[in-house]
Amino acid sequence: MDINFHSGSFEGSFDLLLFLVKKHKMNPLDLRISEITDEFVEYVEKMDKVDIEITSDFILMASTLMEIKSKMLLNPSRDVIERQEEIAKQLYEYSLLKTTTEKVENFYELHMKEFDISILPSFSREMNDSLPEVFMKIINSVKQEINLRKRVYRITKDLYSFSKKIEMVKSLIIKSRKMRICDIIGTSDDKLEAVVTFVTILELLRLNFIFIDSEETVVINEQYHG
Amino acid sequence: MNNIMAEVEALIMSGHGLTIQDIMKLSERNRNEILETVDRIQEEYSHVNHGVELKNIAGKYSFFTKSEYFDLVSKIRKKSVSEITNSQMQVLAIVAYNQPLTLKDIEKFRGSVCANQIKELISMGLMKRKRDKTKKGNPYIYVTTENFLKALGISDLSDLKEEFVENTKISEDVWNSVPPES
Amino acid sequence: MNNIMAEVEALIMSGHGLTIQDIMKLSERNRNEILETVDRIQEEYSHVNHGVELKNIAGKYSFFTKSEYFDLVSKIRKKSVSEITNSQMQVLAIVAYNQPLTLKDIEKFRGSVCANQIKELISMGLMKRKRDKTKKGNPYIYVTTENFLKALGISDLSDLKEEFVENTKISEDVWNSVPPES
Repeated sequence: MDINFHSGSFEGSFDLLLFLVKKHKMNPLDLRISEITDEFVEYVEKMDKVDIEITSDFILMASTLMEIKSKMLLNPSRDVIERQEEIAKQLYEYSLLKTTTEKVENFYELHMKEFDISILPSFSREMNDSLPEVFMKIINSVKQEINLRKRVYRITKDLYSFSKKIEMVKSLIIKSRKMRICDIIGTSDDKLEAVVTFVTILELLRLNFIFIDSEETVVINEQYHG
Repeated sequence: MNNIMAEVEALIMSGHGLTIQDIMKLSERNRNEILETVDRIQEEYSHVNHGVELKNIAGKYSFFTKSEYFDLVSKIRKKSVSEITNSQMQVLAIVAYNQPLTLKDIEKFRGSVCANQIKELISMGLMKRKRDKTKKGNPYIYVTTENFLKALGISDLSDLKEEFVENTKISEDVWNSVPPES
Repeated sequence: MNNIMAEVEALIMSGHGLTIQDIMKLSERNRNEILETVDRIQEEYSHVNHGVELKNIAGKYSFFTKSEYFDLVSKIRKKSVSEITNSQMQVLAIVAYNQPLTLKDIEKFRGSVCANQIKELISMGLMKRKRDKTKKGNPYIYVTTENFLKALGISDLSDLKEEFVENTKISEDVWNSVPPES
């Protein structure tokens, strides 16, 4: 692997140092300065000397490395070893920061591309007494009725009074105590009246005058009527 | 190279009801490819190891949890349709069968105020408010949403709805005969 | 008899992030059964035929569309993007790795001031400031939030550390020799 000599390839001296350590398959904490100093210096010599602030950081590190290398070769004193260890520790921390930052960035960018999923439930056919099921039953009854009436289609100008209809349906139910929804709607003469009858059933349901049992039958609410 | 099954699955799972045309356009695939893929996905999810299934409701494809897991799933769904109150259900029924309706129409029909019920139904995504561009002043009108159909799991309400809306417009006189207070 | 894989799938798909405990309670199954099932589901959805996958984010399980379908899915779904700058990322990494840290600690690590970055990260909900009750004077300390895990889509902070150990092959000994304070 060749070093890319363009400026900006490395963010700072530790970046280059880390690159060389990895290239030589060293652990940052086991840094052996003598093995990488030459390459480091070679890089700094070929660097663009445009940004003084950045290049001075590299030059300072290069001179530190050269000094430690020469002392290591001549006389590896306790002091020099400690200086190498200090740089190793800093390099290790730098590598930790760099890798963790990369991880944070990668996870963030990946997760930005993921959308959460949420799925609606389907209703069970066996559901009893709950309102949607009641609603479904009414819908089905009305649908049956409509289909029935499709065949004998006629138009009427008659008006159906809602209040009259309520009284009519009420008395029907009081008389029989229990009726199939389609039978109630079946008392209507045309579609328009069927709608009014349907809404009447809704209204009586709302008033708790009646309830719907599991057989799609309208049952008078005995509690309500004493 | 993307996998067509995965593509269609990702689209349907993240969309809220897509037609075959929608999926064709989005994935830039032809009709046969999409139809075949939808079939394959439907078949796969029909397996007992899956708790969700791909359904076609009113021409739109969506995933739903299977009905046998309704009881289980409804434990986590706080605001599910099963928790709609009686009065909300009534408003919903009135709107479903007579839409579009103005607030005044709904209240006249019901015989009592229902602004609160409407607000909650809208927040649950079962109803929505639009402007009636055909009337002067563009008044607000209320209609049920696709979610409403989805929530009830019915695919064929549209036929019924047309019957009512087109053929049985309730005359003003009938409206007026609704008792103001029940 | 319900199928445990289907049950857990239905629950997670319809929930908005469920913990193992949530799933245990809802399905009335024991921990091992749920853990094993979640693993099996994760494995199944990792298959290329699937466009969604099961993820553990901050301890909560949810399904997400796979990132490779981002371009496709983003045609129908919008994601609000909050740009995080390089320097903010660095501060986040420092705090995530070594928390809790004081402002001084963070600046020492980074080698430069970062009060602004911290302020912005707190306002983004990715970090928070608390009092260290164990130290005298109760100094302020900084930690990452659950939102940070959610933003990264990871289950916990160990995801950041384990990956690092694996990639750079630093031995356990070296790892343990890392000084706790810089």
